[in-house]
Amino acid sequence: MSILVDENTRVLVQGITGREGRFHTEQMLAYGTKIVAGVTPGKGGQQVAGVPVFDTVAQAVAETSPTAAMVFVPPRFAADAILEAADGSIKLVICLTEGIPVHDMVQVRRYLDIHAVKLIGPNTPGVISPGKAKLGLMAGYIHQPGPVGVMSRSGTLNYEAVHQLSQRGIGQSTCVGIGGDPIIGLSFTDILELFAADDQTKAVVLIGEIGGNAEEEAARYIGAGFPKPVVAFIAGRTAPPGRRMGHAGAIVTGASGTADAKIAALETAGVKVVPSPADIGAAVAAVM
Amino acid sequence: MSILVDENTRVLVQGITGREGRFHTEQMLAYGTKIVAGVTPGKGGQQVAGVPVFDTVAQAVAETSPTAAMVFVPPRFAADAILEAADGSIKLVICLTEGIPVHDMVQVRRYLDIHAVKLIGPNTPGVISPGKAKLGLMAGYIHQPGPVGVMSRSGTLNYEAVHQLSQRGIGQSTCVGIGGDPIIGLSFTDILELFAADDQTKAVVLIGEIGGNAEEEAARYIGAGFPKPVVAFIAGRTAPPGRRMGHAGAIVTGASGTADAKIAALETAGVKVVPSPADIGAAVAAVM
Amino acid sequence: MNIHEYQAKELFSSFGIPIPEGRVATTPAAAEKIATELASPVVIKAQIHAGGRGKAGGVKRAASPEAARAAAAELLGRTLVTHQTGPAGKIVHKVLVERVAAVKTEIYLGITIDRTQRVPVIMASPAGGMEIEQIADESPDKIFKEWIHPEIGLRPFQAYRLALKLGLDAAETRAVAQVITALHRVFVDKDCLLVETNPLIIDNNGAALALDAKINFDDNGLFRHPDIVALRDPAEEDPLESAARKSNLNYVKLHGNVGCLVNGAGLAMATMDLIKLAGAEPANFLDVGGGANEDMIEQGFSLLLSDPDVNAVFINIFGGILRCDILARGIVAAVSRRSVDVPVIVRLEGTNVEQGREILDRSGLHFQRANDLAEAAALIARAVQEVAQ
Amino acid sequence: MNIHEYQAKELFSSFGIPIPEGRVATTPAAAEKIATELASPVVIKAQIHAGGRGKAGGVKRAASPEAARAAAAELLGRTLVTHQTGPAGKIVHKVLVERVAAVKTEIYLGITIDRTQRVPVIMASPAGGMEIEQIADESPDKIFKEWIHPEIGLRPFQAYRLALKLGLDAAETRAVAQVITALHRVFVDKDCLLVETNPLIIDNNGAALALDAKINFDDNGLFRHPDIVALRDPAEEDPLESAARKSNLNYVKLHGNVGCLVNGAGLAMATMDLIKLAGAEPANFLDVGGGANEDMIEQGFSLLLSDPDVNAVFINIFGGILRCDILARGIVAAVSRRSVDVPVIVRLEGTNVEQGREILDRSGLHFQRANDLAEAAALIARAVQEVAQ
Repeated sequence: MSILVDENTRVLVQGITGREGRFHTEQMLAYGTKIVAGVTPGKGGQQVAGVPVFDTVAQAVAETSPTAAMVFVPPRFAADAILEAADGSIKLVICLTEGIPVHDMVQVRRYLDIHAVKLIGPNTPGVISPGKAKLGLMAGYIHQPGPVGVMSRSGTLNYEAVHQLSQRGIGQSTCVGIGGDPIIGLSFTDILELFAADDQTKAVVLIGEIGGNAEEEAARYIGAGFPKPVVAFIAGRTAPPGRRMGHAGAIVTGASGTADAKIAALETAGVKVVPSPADIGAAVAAVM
Repeated sequence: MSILVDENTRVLVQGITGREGRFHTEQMLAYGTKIVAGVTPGKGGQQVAGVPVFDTVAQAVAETSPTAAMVFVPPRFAADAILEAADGSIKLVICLTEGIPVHDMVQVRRYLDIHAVKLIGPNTPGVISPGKAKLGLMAGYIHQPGPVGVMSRSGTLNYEAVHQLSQRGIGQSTCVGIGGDPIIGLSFTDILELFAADDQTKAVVLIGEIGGNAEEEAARYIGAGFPKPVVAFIAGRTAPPGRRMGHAGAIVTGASGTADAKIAALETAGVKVVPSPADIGAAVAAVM
Repeated sequence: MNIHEYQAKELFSSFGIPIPEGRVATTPAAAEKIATELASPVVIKAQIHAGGRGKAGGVKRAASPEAARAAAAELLGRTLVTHQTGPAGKIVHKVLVERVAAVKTEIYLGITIDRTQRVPVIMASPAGGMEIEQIADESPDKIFKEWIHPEIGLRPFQAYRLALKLGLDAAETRAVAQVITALHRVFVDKDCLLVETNPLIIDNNGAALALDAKINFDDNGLFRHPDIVALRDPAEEDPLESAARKSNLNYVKLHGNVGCLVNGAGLAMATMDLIKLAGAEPANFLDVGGGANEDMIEQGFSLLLSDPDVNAVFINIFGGILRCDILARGIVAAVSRRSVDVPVIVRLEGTNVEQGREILDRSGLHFQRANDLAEAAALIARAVQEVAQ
Repeated sequence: MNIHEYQAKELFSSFGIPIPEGRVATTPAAAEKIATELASPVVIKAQIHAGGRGKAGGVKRAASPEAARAAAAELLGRTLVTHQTGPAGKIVHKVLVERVAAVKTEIYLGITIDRTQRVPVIMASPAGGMEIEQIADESPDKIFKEWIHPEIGLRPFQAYRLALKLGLDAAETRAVAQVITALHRVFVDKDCLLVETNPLIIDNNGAALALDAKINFDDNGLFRHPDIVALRDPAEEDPLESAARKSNLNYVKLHGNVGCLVNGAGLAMATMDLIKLAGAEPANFLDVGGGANEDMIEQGFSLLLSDPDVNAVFINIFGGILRCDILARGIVAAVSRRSVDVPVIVRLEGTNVEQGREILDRSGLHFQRANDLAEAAALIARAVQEVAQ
């Protein structure tokens, strides 16, 4: 198995004619991802790497029946693109765009909840089920199919963890970047639920960072009986408090968002937390 | 049985200290309705006819656990009152207020749908299950317990129908005014579903009027196999087209909203439609 | 509440919707001056609260300022009868003088509340210039719709998706999408029941322009919009209906001779049906509403009596919110001020009915009491026959 | 983005929130003039982008215009160190001179996004004048909250319900509910991450008055608000950080000596952690982001080299959106413009890594290649030791 995406996922790329949309469409096609349509308003009728482009999601849905949408459009139009995908009854949306206003996301997230649409991101590298489908920006070659589920708030740290696993010959079931913004779609806890039910996944890597309380929530969920071993790393232990470190997510506010609080919560839940980002691979090898 | 309200319904009256709220609270108490609390901002701590008054719905809910709310507040505050009741997890709201802006009701209705709250009205005389509970403005004495469910868009026509039934010794299970506004809560169809499942109800009276298409929808539902006899009257056969006749609901627009279209649809569905409002009682007696 | 086309256009313009250059005139000289300033052929449009003005001769073209003056002279003061005015028509007090636009494409755009979906619906059609009912009849496949999700409002993708269906080029599509977004803001911000531009045109330069504008406001929302209330034109209203509105009564003048005073719109309509079935014609629709007080009842009853067409009155009250004692006091107050020389039939039932009957009985008013609707119908039939004799 | 208290107050005022009478001054003479005009005891408040000014001596009372002049003279040009400024402190360039209010009650009001509930949350406390963290620590039962339903926004009943918990009288409760509603409008209309007034006071007349105002805007929403962007005060920003922001780089100056250039905030933080574990201190946080182009990389690398504290550089890139070839070209461009006399450690992986390595290899730049993080850590430790010798 694997979670969220696989070889049957039919992908719609929103913003396919932009620089990044085009580049990554080619990369994903090369990986074997089934991209069935693209959307860019005003560019209907064109093709990108052989993929037909439509003006609206509604047209793309009518013609190509996609099951997942990827949003590559600029920040000021991204909320609208997510809503258009949801309006088109696409039940999984992966939004890669960074820099969407948080008030837009408040509205979007609520609308998606009401309409039972799953969102990954925004500000995520996407999702990959190695060997089956890549719906994201990650370099495909660093991944191998295998038994470890990987999830993180950070994109590049996710790659780092995967790279260390693959170097040791440990493959991945699905790797999910949940996104670094204050308001995102699926949380660590939501992904853990999916990994719990996935036969292929035998262990999970959680890459957290300071700010918010997604890691604390995940720790509570794991502590309540998550059936598989979990290895974690929390970035930002040495970040000075009160400074904004890139992700809106990484503002340390109050005790609950600190690296120490997160590490303590995870360790209490039985998670193996490694102190250095260089140690993730070794720690997973030890629990397999 | 009966539908929506009965002797166990615990009622919260919003706007209880106003002239109408106070008068009808006394009337409903006299009828035997279980009114457990009232709300008027700024009047918390007072009593109305022995009923404790709170400043907020939240306080009233915490202290008295109401199961239904009645909204008597003026039009410009009524939408807020309905939302406050819903926010207080009260799952049945009866809004008697006439004159609420329709854009307010668009928002309210959507919010109630999301949160699974049943609304009767606005601009309704309310609901009565004779002998059990009266949550409305209707004169209690014209009602008798019995086997006929009555529902209408108009308040006074509802009374008229009930009066004719009681004069003939035919009692009512529950009488519901669904409200005369363009956007209301439960529709004829929703009420029919409840009557269909209610043992006490053996026949239904539907009082419609020109405008909208609530009667056409009800006709479709009845035609699809409603298990009990239905008698109907449609007001406004002689209304000139294109004039606004009081209810925002009663604007005749296009063919679908005309009395003739509604009557035809109902008759096709097997409903006995009477031409004169004076004939309702007799027609019901004939089908019982 | 309705407003004039020129007022609706000014409102459109304040929301960023392009409208033709023009101004309103109340005299032929003013119309000539405007045409001179515009230095262009103009169109002169009668400003009355009714559609169908074009077919009724209420819209004229003028190639010169002199022709504009003549056209305005012809329209101002004239009574215009359209399919929406009723046979009495409406007097033209103002004309709108506008620069003639070069029409490339005509589009219909309208927003209203869809009662079935319970949300606003935006309708667009490439068959602009026709009535929407006519389009719906003749080419329903040419009406496109977008429903608004109230929890997020109109979104750009919807405006674009709708505009795209009109078969325009890319720039025109964007222009129309912008107009759709702005129209929706008018609709929501101003508590409208209907916002319409028909036609919205694309001119020779590819620009969108609202050649017509129609807005119907929700009376219930007017308390939020003093600016809109200020646009009310009393000249457009029936004097009796205006008087009724001031008393918060819902009154519509009709063409029969049996006046009726009823509580509740449904019962009022049913009462009209009953009068017709009894062989008479209602003189009016009058719903005194649930919240009526003594004063309002008095006003309402006086209103009926002041209508010279009325030669019988039927008071049909089923007390609920409106208590029968209040009704009775209002009737008595009205009667104490003026003589009543037409037969009055009263049917009273509901809340506080005993007190109400007692008050009427002691009032000295001569009336015929009906115990139910069947009796009332019989009494009306008799009264009408007597009057006819 | 942050703004000054006086700017936030002006914004509050434009949304109908009452603020004390006052103006901003940049000279002692101007402060004296304002105090004279106010004809009242005044409070002089240093305008810097940091909380904790009161405890740091940045807020002074003055009973006379002369005293106002003296207080302003003392504050203007002075470097203020609060718990939020860092040890370097901030120079005071402006003071706000305000009429002293008669405080009856102090209230805390704040709005932010609750990340767990994913909606805005409004917080109120009768323990005004204290930091919200301190209230949360010392009397959590005195913080009351209302969460906003995004599908309907803040509703009057919520503002009233929240205000009611503050233990005020009826008129004061209504006044505070109005301020809550207006604050929420600021929060939503202006794309804020935080809106706070602490304290909001009730004065001797029972009126509400925002004695303090703090707003933090969502940088991502600024494109909608040119009026807010215009309020930016460059004097409040670190010059290196400003330069970085202009290049769309996310740069934070720190106190160590190993400069680092990383893509992705998470990896950047992890890189800092790694540097610390290797026994060194990071000189900065620098996330070049996913959308970086050659220019941005060149700017970022130049920025590091221009920091005199930096005596080693670690470039840690895992290419995803940012392709390794683009990174390499940016580095090469920067190096071609200036000499590099500190050790540079490069760890490159991910999209187009082969091209990236090739470009760097042919660049003539002397650098040490790390094949993974463990190797990188070892190289950093060695570099730091060599520099220390």
